[in-house]
Order: sequence, then structure tokens, then C-alpha cells
Amino acid sequence: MLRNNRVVLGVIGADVHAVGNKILEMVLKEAGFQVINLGVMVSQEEFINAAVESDAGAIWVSSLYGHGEIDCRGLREKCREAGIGEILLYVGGNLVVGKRTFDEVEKLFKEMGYDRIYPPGTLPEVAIAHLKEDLSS
Amino acid sequence: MLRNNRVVLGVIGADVHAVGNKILEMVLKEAGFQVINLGVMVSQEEFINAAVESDAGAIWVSSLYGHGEIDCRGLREKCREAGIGEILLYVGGNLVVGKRTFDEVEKLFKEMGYDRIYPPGTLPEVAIAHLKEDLSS
Amino acid sequence: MNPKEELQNRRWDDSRFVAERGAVLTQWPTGVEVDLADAFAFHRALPESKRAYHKLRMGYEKDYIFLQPRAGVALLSEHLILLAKLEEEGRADFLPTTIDSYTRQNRYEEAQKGIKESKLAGRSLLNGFPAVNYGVANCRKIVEAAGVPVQIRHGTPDARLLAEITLAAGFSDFEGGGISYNIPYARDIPLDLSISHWQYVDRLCGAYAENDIIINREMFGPLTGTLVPPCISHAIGIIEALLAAEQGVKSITIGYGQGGNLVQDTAALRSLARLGRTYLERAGFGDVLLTTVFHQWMGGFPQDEARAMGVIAWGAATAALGGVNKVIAKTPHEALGIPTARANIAGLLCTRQVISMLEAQKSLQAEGLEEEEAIIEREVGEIISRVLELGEGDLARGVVRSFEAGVLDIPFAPSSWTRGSVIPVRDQDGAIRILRFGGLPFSPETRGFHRSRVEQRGRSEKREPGFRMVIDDIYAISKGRLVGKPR
Amino acid sequence: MNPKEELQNRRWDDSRFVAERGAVLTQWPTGVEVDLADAFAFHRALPESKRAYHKLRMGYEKDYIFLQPRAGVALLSEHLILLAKLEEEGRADFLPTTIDSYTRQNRYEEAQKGIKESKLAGRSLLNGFPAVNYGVANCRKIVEAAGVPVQIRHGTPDARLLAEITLAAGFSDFEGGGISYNIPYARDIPLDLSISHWQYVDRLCGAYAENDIIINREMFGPLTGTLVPPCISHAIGIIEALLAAEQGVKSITIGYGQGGNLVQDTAALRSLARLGRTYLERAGFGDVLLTTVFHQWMGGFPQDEARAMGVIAWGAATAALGGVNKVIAKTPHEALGIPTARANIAGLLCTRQVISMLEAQKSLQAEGLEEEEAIIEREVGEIISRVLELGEGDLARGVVRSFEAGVLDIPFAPSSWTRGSVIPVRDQDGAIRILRFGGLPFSPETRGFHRSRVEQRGRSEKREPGFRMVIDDIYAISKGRLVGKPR
Ligand code: B12
Ligand code: B12
Repeated sequence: MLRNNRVVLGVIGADVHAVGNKILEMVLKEAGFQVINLGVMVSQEEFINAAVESDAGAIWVSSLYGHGEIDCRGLREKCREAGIGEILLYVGGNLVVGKRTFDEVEKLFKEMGYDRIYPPGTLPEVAIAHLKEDLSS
Repeated sequence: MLRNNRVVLGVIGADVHAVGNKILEMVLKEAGFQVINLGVMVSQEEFINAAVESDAGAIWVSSLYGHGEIDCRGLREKCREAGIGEILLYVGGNLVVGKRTFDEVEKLFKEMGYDRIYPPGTLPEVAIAHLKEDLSS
Repeated sequence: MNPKEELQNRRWDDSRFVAERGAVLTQWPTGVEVDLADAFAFHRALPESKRAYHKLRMGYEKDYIFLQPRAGVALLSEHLILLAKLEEEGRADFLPTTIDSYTRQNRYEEAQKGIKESKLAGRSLLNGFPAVNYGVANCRKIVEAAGVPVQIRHGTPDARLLAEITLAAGFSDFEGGGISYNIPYARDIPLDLSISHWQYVDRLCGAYAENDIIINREMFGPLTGTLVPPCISHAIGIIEALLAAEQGVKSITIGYGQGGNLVQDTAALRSLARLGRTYLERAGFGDVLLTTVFHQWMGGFPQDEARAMGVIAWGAATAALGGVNKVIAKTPHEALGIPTARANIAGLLCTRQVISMLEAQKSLQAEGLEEEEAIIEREVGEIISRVLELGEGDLARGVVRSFEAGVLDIPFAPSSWTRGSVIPVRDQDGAIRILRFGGLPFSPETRGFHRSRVEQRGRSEKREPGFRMVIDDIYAISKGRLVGKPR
Repeated sequence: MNPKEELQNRRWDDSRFVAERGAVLTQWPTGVEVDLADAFAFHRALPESKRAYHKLRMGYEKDYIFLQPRAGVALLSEHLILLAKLEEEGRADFLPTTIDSYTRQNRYEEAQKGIKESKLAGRSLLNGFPAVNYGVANCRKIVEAAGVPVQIRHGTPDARLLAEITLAAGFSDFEGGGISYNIPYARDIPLDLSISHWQYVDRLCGAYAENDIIINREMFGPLTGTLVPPCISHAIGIIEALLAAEQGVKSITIGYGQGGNLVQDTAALRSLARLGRTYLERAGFGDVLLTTVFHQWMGGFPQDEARAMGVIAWGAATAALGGVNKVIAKTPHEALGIPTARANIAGLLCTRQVISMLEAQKSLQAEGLEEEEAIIEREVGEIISRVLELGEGDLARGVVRSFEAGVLDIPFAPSSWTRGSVIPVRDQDGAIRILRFGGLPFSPETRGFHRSRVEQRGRSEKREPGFRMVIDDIYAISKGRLVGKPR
């Protein structure tokens, strides 16, 4: 982890689940990252603007409320358009409506261009380890 | 219900579940039947002897503990040998080991020659209605 | 908010209501379907068993605990099937229609897209039922098909159009309030605006009531569902009840979300009913039917379904022992996603089993209960007095100023209109206490009480109470405990 | 019973034990496999984590509540798979090996047939594991594979050979007693015979103890599992503990089956531990480790799995609030049949979730608890004194005479060796009281207490307490209530 240990963080769409977001911010900071936390109800544009402005290494998208499938589609494309096509995109939470197998969900979001997809209940520590790995490789 | 409103009652095999048996006795009596209650741990021979002696119209076999499949097999044949081949044979309780569909269980016990088979939790009233019907037809 | 009108806790003039109504009903094409005369006639034709107020009153008198699930899917046809199952197999006493999150944010175009994509995908891509898009005639199919009252449950800061459409469709129960459906559910909607919008909703219900159709209004007690101290949710619920009553609402339910500690929860339920009634009476609303609702644990759930059933059952036991008029049941799928009908039914039946097994034991009196009730009552008293002071006698104004001052504050909320400086934490027994008071207007005694409880835990865990402890508490139930363990 | 020896509560002479042992070990071919020296060596080589006594003592000191399922199938290979799942996924603290009903009646030929038919059918046709038929070497595979202590659970009036084989195989915990494994589990085995057979088992455990291998002996508290008043199961459990201690047993667990009323159950659990310890100490057995076990509701369960989970969770809550060393968990399949591994795991995880959520609340003190404890203690005192009187100082003789006289009596039992004239019924709060006393040696105060409680219910239900009411109570929990409703 050399350069851009800056992470843009937010909960996408019309989603207001704030608790996990507050915890992620804290734990990322504790782990030495710079965090740009956009809070809840964040649009794709807000994510990208923040990432461009801060020259972030990664965007962490949360979606808890079930509309993740609709809300998250197209973010990778917009990143490319904004010239940050290579930025790391992580996504986690309760990504789809209803209880579905995580394999299905992972496939869906991989296809949308997300680098790492986390099932409900993932502890932040797990993803932070991945982030360190991905940023230094 | 004209003649033989006498019912032989008991829990078959090595089964000691006594609570249902006590209730069945009481409710049958209340409904006007004569009850020969053999209690628990009743062998096939004991059932048949009691039925022959009392000239009973029906035998009610309970099996709760899961060995019903082994214990109940052959009772109809023994009835025939004893000259009471036409006696009504009802069976109820938790007839097999484990949780299986009642359809399967019913088929199994029909093939063994039981006239009526009851799933777990049957209220006595239901079977008493059947018994009245069967005895008067 | 209409800039001409300053926020006040005063019954709206008809002229103001009528003027605003015109704008509301044109927010989306289905608004034209609303016809009050027709709506009243529809409600009047409904049997009492399908009207929330009548059923609540009956249960209240008989001391019966009703059960209600949460449920809502994108497509009407599927929603009807779902509700039928919950009523027949789950024996729900009240049915819900939970609204999707786009509608909650008045994003009707996106909701429309969600309906379309759901039809294509053959499964619901929305997290609730988009009632506004469906309109009055379609929504009536829900009320007609149900055998019990149906309530709209959502989380909408501006629910004016939603209320118009669904009440006209015969729904007789409507959840939400200007505080409880803003601060936990939005990022930057000004509080005076949401309160004004909810005055509209309450005035609409008042108009129904004046036509002898009593709509029940339920306040959303759990707020963020995460370690909310009872005094905060009680104060807010009671304030919302007072605001609603002022607009002419005649049937109000105030709520509380399970904390997990039996003594605290019992005290909370008992004090909620008592305080609610006292404040309403004092304000001259003794004719309002006030009932209470209990939410099984609203924070993060364990993923394992059997463990989730344990949490659900403990909530049921608490409801039965604490005493309440209605329970909103959770499901074993809570941690994972919108539940299937099956999971929802499981939550209901498990809850019913426990509540009816404990019915005979509701007189259980635990040691420390009275003390706990007294504390909650004192705290609520301290908060509400200060709110009224800040409002210079006007409750609505007081609320806005109190949120600015941190006198009212909701922990972990997404809204920029709450300070977020109150930080709760569990004590050693698992009761929710306050670690940082922010601007809460507490007396030294109240502060001392919280401090001593929190310190006691700190000593027993040999660590300084702080944010780590709070995070441990947030995760605790999902990890199988009540009090978060040091890692 | 050996006709030469009269039943007495006196430690057996070695000569008697050795003589009888010869006959026991030849009851079935596998008896020859038993070699005590080899058995002791095997036990000694086991880590403490796999030896019941050590684990129980650790839990007892740390105030930890252990969980244990019931499980046993006909075939060893499947039994091993089943236990592995219960340990890994269900996190069982103690594993069981539940024995089939033929073995329980010493019908080893039929058990053999059951093994054969099960192999043919590809599924278990026996309701448990036929340990005697499998013999020592095979049974050791169970102990070797497990990571925790394994207990034999059964219901065998004459368990001498079963004990010989399974203890030699390394099982370190053995359930049963001369009363609790006869009266509820047999039709016409004389009580003096079963007590004598269990003196043998206890003496065998004593022999192990003398070689520093402490086997835990657990008494079967729930008896018929159906409305058993705590005083009856407590008296019997304590008597069985005293009989076992006399034969040299050094680790004893006494049990109690949930009644359903929280106050009564809490009082029962607390008084059980206290009374047990008092009686043991008084008899000079202060060195025995006495622990308690709680059985979730042992009577008829609801068929619906979600409702069953509610019953299970309420049992868990009771265990946590009442305090106990171990819980035997039920499963959501209870009403239907032997549970699958999955169902068994669900019961365990639900129980664990509730117990650990309530751990922080175990100091809960309910009103009326002390009174209830005092009543149980008085009743147990009245029963045991009379038993000793009838035995002219000898407890074993006293037990036999007491059952004859109805001084000891177990409701709803199948055995002709109990009178069956005690009839229990629930009171208005759901606590189990006594409607007909039979020969119970109760003082006028005790009788008066029960009568007044039962009459109170009669008045509130406007019906004469009688057998109808009892039947309603028997069905109640399976129908979703605690107190049976008039139909
Ligand atoms: C509390 C809660 C609420 C509160 C939220 C308060 C607030 N403003 O924050 C309230 C009551 C307001 C609420 C509302 C709603 N909720 Co809600 N809510 C929950 C609940 C119970 C807990 C969420 C929580 O705080 N967990 C604790 C935190 C610490 O965990 P977390 O949020 O999961 O976040 C952690 C991890 O997921 C991970 N993580 C998250 N994002 C990311 C991203 C990355 C990159 C990584 C690495 C990790 C990661 O790290 C976080 C920290 O550990 C969950 C169910 C559950 N989990 O038990 C439902 C749940 C999320 N809600 C749900 C729904 C549907 C709603 C509503 C639409 C309506 C409703 N049914 O009530 C509204 C939505 C409003 C909106 N517009 O968003 C559903 C979502 C369904 C789905 N996805 O299929 C859930 C799953 C419940 C359910 N089963 O129905 N909810
Ligand atoms: C109480 C109980 C016990 C008590 C019994 C006390 C006694 N001596 O009576 C004790 C603890 C001793 C016990 C022991 C055992 N039990 Co048990 N027991 C139960 C339990 C919990 C309740 C039974 C009961 O009393 N119900 C109340 C009465 C009123 O209902 P009922 O017995 O079902 O009878 C009614 C109906 O079935 C019907 N009925 C019954 N027979 C008939 C016949 C006819 C013709 C008709 C019309 C109707 C009818 O009418 C009755 C009255 O309403 C059941 C599970 C459940 N149902 O919840 C398990 C259960 C029956 N037991 C079971 C087992 C396996 C055992 C044991 C082998 C070991 C064990 N696992 O503990 C031993 C067996 C000992 C033996 N040799 O028989 C299993 C059987 C499994 C299977 N069939 O697959 C069950 C289902 C539990 C389970 N899921 O594992 N048990």
C-alpha cells in the first residue's frame, strides 16, 4: 500500500442504512486508510466525483436495502467514462432483494464489474485485508 | 352401532408411552364404548386374545416410539388365524422412525391390513366418528 | 414547507389543507383517482373486522396481543398471494403493505422502472409495494381481498400522496410521523418540512375522523433500531402522538423496539402506555384511543435461522410479559433479505406460540422493574419539558429547535438534521444506557445513574467504555449475545 | 433381584458384585469383551475435555450452561456421522448416544433384527443405537471420534450389561436410576428389582471411581414428562442421588423437566440444586460433585416447527433465568419423529442463542419466587421424611414401601408399580399443582395451598376442576397454550 490509500465510502441509491457505514468508516480509519465517507443515499455520480477529486484507490459501495441490483449497475462504465476505469470497486451488504445464494449474487456483481463482493454480515477486517493486498499488488 | 361396541386398546411392542393411551380410554368410554385397555407394551398375541375373548368390534393399536413398522406387521394375519379376520384394525401415533410424509406411512400400514391409520396428533374424536361409522355399516 | 406558513402545532385551516391538497394530488398521475366522498363510502361499507380502529379497540379491551408481519413486493398479483398466506397460514391479526424505498423517497419514476423490471425478471426487484404507482383502484384489491385490517408501513418523509391514495383505497391504518419517518429514513430533509408534511397526513386522517371514519395512525418507535434508549423513542413517540391528535387523529399507536433486557423492556412497555395516555389527557385529547406496539429486535440479526428464531421468541416473551397491544414480528430471514412467505409465517407462528404460552404469566413482576419505570418516566419528563420550553409553548417549533440543540437526538441516524452526539451502550445486564449525552437535557441524577451503570460494566470488563464497546454491542445479538464481548 | 439379598441402601460387598457380574456379562455374547483393567486404561488415556466429570466441574465453576442433544440411530456408521454434525454444526457441549427401545427392554434379539432390517432398508428402523449388540470395540469408535464427553441416554430398568459395555467403551456419563428408569419406562418390573439393578450400575461406577475414573451419573428428572409437579421429581432425583452416592458414585447430575411457568421453573431449578446438596451433605457425601440438568418441555409438542421453536426458546430462556448446569435440547421435529441432524442442530443453536442473550440477565428476581421455592422445599421435605420413616431408616426399603403406599407416585406412568393416583393440573398462572393427592404425605398447609390455587382456576374458568381440565392441560402446549382452555 504505497500511494492512494484513500477509500471513498457510501451507501448507494435511496438506501438509508447508516449503521454499517459508520462502522466501516471507523474501522478503515483505524486501519490507516484515509476515508471519504459520503454517508447514505449516494448516487453513482457522487461516488465518482469524490473518487476523482480525491484520487482514491478504491470505492466501497454498500447496499443493504435490496435495490442493489438496480442501483449498482453501470458504476464501472461510469468510472471508465470519468477516466478512473481501473479503480478498485468493492461492494457489500444485502445486495439483492430476498434471500438468494451468494454464488448467484457474486456472479451478478462480478459481471457488473465489481472486483470484490461481500455477503451479508462480512466483518470489515476481512475486506480490509483484501484491500491491502489489492492496493499493493 | 348395534352389537359389538367393544374396543380393545393398547400400545404395541416395547412402547411405554402411556399418556395418549389413558386419554383414549377415557374418551372412548365417554363416547359410550366398552373399552378393554391393555395398557402399554402389548404383544400382538395379547391384542388378539383380548379381542377374541371379548368379541370386540375393533382393535385400536397405538405406536408412538418409532418401532411401529416392525411391531405392527403381521397383526392382520394373526387375526385371520384366530378367526377374527374381519375385525376393524385402527392404528395411530408416531408410527415410523423419523419424520416421514403421512402418505407413505398410510400406504405402508394399509398394505399391512390396517383399516384406518392416523397421523400424529389426531384427536380421538376424529377416530371415534369413524369407528361409529365403520361399526354401523 | 409552504414558506408562507410557519411551523406550529396548530390544527390546519381547511383553506390551507385544500390548497396544499391540490398540489399533492398532481404529484403523480394516479392522484386524480382520489375522491374523498367515494373513499368514505368505501370505508363505511367495510366490516368492523377490517377496520383497524375497531379491531384495536376490541383487542385493547380484551387485553389481547395482536400480531402483524411486514410484507410487500413489487407486483400486485404477488402481493395479494403473499398477504393471503400471511393471513391464513400465519394467522396475522393485522396485515401490512410495506412500501418500496423509491416510493418512500417520492421517486415514482424509479418505482415504475422497478415494476417493469420485476415483471421482466419474474421476481420482485423492489423491496416493497409501490402503492402510489398502482393507484387507488388497484390498491383497493388489497383491502378487498384481506379479511383483517391492512396497514401501510413505509418510512416516507413526505407521505402525503401515499396517504391520499392508500386511505382512499380503504387502508385503515397508516404508519409514520414527522420525526420517526424522517431522521432514521432520510439524509437531508429538513425536519420542519417533514413535520409539516405529516401534519398534512394527520389532518387528512382528521378529515376522515370527522366523517366517522377513524384511521389509526401508528408512530415508528424503533427509529434506527440500534441501541436506542427507551427515553428517546418514548419522547419522540409521545410528541408525534400529540402532533397527530392536534390535527384531529382519534386513534394512535405508539411503539417501542425491543432492547433485549427483560426488565428494561417491560418497564419501557408499561411506561410507554402510561406516559402516552397522561400526555394526551393533559393536552385535552382524552378521547383518543391510545395503543402500543412492540417491535421484536430491530437491529442486526444472526444469520442462522434457528438462532434468529431464538431472537424472535425472546421478543415474543418480552411482549407477553411486558404487555402490549400489538407485536410486529420479525422473520428468520431477517439478516439476509426480504423474507419469503414461509419465513414470515414461521416468525408469526413462533411468536404466537410464545405469547399464548405466556399469557397466563403476564402478571410476572420482576425486581427492579419499578425503579426502571421511574427512571424512564423521569427521563422522558426531562426531555419533553425542555422541548416545550425551547418551543416557547409550541411543540412543533420545540421539536425543530430541540433537534438543533441536541435536546432531541437519535443515535446512528443517517440524517444531517439530528446531531448524532448521543452515544448509547449496554450496561452489564444488557440494558441500554447512555455513554455520551450530547445535548440531552438530563438532570444530574439521571446522568449519574447512566454513568454509574456504564462504569460498572467497564470495571467488570476491565476496559474503558468507548466506541469499541459500542461497536461490540451493535454486533452482539447477531453474534449470539446481548452484551458485546471485548475481542 | 437376587432373592438371597434383601434390598437395602448399603454399599454392595465386593463378593456380591463379583458374583452378579458373572451372570450379567453372559447375557449377550458381547459381554465377554468387557475387561475392567483395559477400560480403566482407556479412560485414563482420554483427555479431560472428553471426560464428563472434568467438563462438568469446569462448567460448574464458571457458571456455564452446557447444551446436549438427544440422538441415536441403528447403524454405527450413521451414528458417527450424526454425532459429528451435532458437535461441529450444533456445537453440542456433551454428545449423547440414545439407546433403542429393544435394548432398553433387554430384547437383544429384536435389536439385532432391527440392525439387520435397517441395513436392508438403508435407513434406521430403530429409535436408538443398540450399544449392547455392537459391543465394546465398536462403541469405542464413538468415544474416539467425539471431541467432547459422550453420555448414554436410555430408559432401561435393567441397564447392567449396557453399563458394563458402554463404560468399558469409554463413555464417561450414564443416565438413569432405579426409579426414574423404571416407573416411566416399564409396565411390570418390580421396583426392588430395578433399584437393585441400578445399585449394580452405581457400584460399577463406584469401582471406576476407586480407580480414579469418575463416571458421571445423571438421574432422569422429567419422569413421564407430563405435568409432573416439581416436588415429585425433586424427591425422586434426590433419592436416586443418595442411592448412587452410597454405592460410591462421585459425580451426580439431578434433573428437572420444564413445567412452563417461569416462576415455578426458576424456583424448581434453584431449589433442586440447593436441596440436592443439602441432602447429600447430610448423608456424608459432601465430596460428590452435584450438578443439575434442565429438560426443555418434555410433554406433547406442537407439530408446526416454528411453534416448536417457540417452545424450545422458552425452555432456553427458563434455563438461563433459572440457572442450571446443562440443558437437554428438544428439536422442531419433536411432535413428529426422531429428528434429523438438521432439526437437532436447529434446536441446539436456538437454545444457545437465547441462553447467551440472557446470560447477562440471570440475576432476574421475580416476585413470588421465594414463596415458590419455600413451597417446593417443604413438599420435598415432607415426602422424603415419610419415605425414610416407612423404610425404618433405610432409604431403599423406604422407596419400595412408599410407592406401595402412594407416598411416592408418578402421574401418567405406565408402571403397575406406581399407584397413579396423584393427579396434577395447572393453576391459573400455568404452574403445575395437585388436584388429587393420592397418598402423598402432605401437611394440611401444603394441601391447602394446592387446593386454593386449583379452586382459583376453577372459578376463573367457571368449571369444576376435574379430568377434563387435566386433559385440556395435557394437550395445551401442543395447541399453542400453557393452560388448557375449556372446549
Ligand atoms: C437496522 C435496520 C434498519 C433500520 C436502519 C436505520 C438506519 N438508518 O441505519 C431501519 C428500521 C430504518 C430500516 C429500514 C429499512 N430496511 Co432495514 N434493516 C435493518 C437491519 C435489521 C440491521 C442493519 C444494520 O444496521 N446492521 C448492523 C450493521 C453493522 O451491519 P450491516 O448494515 O450489515 O453492515 C456491515 C456489513 O454488511 C458490511 N458491509 C456493508 N456494506 C459493505 C460494503 C463493503 C465494500 C464491505 C467490504 C462490507 C460492507 O460491513 C458492515 C459493518 O460490519 C437489517 C437486517 C439485519 N442485518 O439484521 C435490515 C435490512 C437491511 N433492511 C431491509 C429493508 C427492506 C428495509 C426497508 C426497505 C423497509 C423495511 N422492511 O423496514 C427500510 C429501507 C429504508 C431505506 N430507504 O433504506 C432488508 C433488506 C432486504 C434485502 N436486501 O433483501 C433487511 C436485510 C431486513 C430484511 N431481511 O428484510 N432498516
Ligand atoms: C412424553 C414422551 C415420552 C415420555 C413418555 C412417558 C410415558 N411413559 O408415557 C418418556 C420421556 C418416558 C418418553 C420416552 C421415549 N420416547 Co417419547 N415422547 C414423548 C412425547 C414428548 C409426548 C408423548 C405424549 O404423551 N403425548 C401426549 C398424548 C396425549 O398424545 P399421543 O401420545 O400422541 O397420543 C394421542 C394421539 O397420537 C392419538 N393416538 C395415539 N395412538 C392412537 C391410536 C389410534 C387408533 C388412534 C385413533 C389415535 C391414536 O390419540 C392420543 C390421544 O390424543 C412425544 C413427542 C410429542 N408428541 O410431542 C415423544 C416421542 C413419541 N418419543 C419418542 C421416543 C423415540 C422415545 C424414546 C425411544 C427415547 C427418547 N428419545 O427419549 C423413549 C421410548 C421408551 C419406550 N420404550 O417406549 C419419539 C418417537 C419417534 C418416532 N416415532 O419416530 C417421539 C415422537 C419424540 C421424538 N420426536 O423423538 N417419551
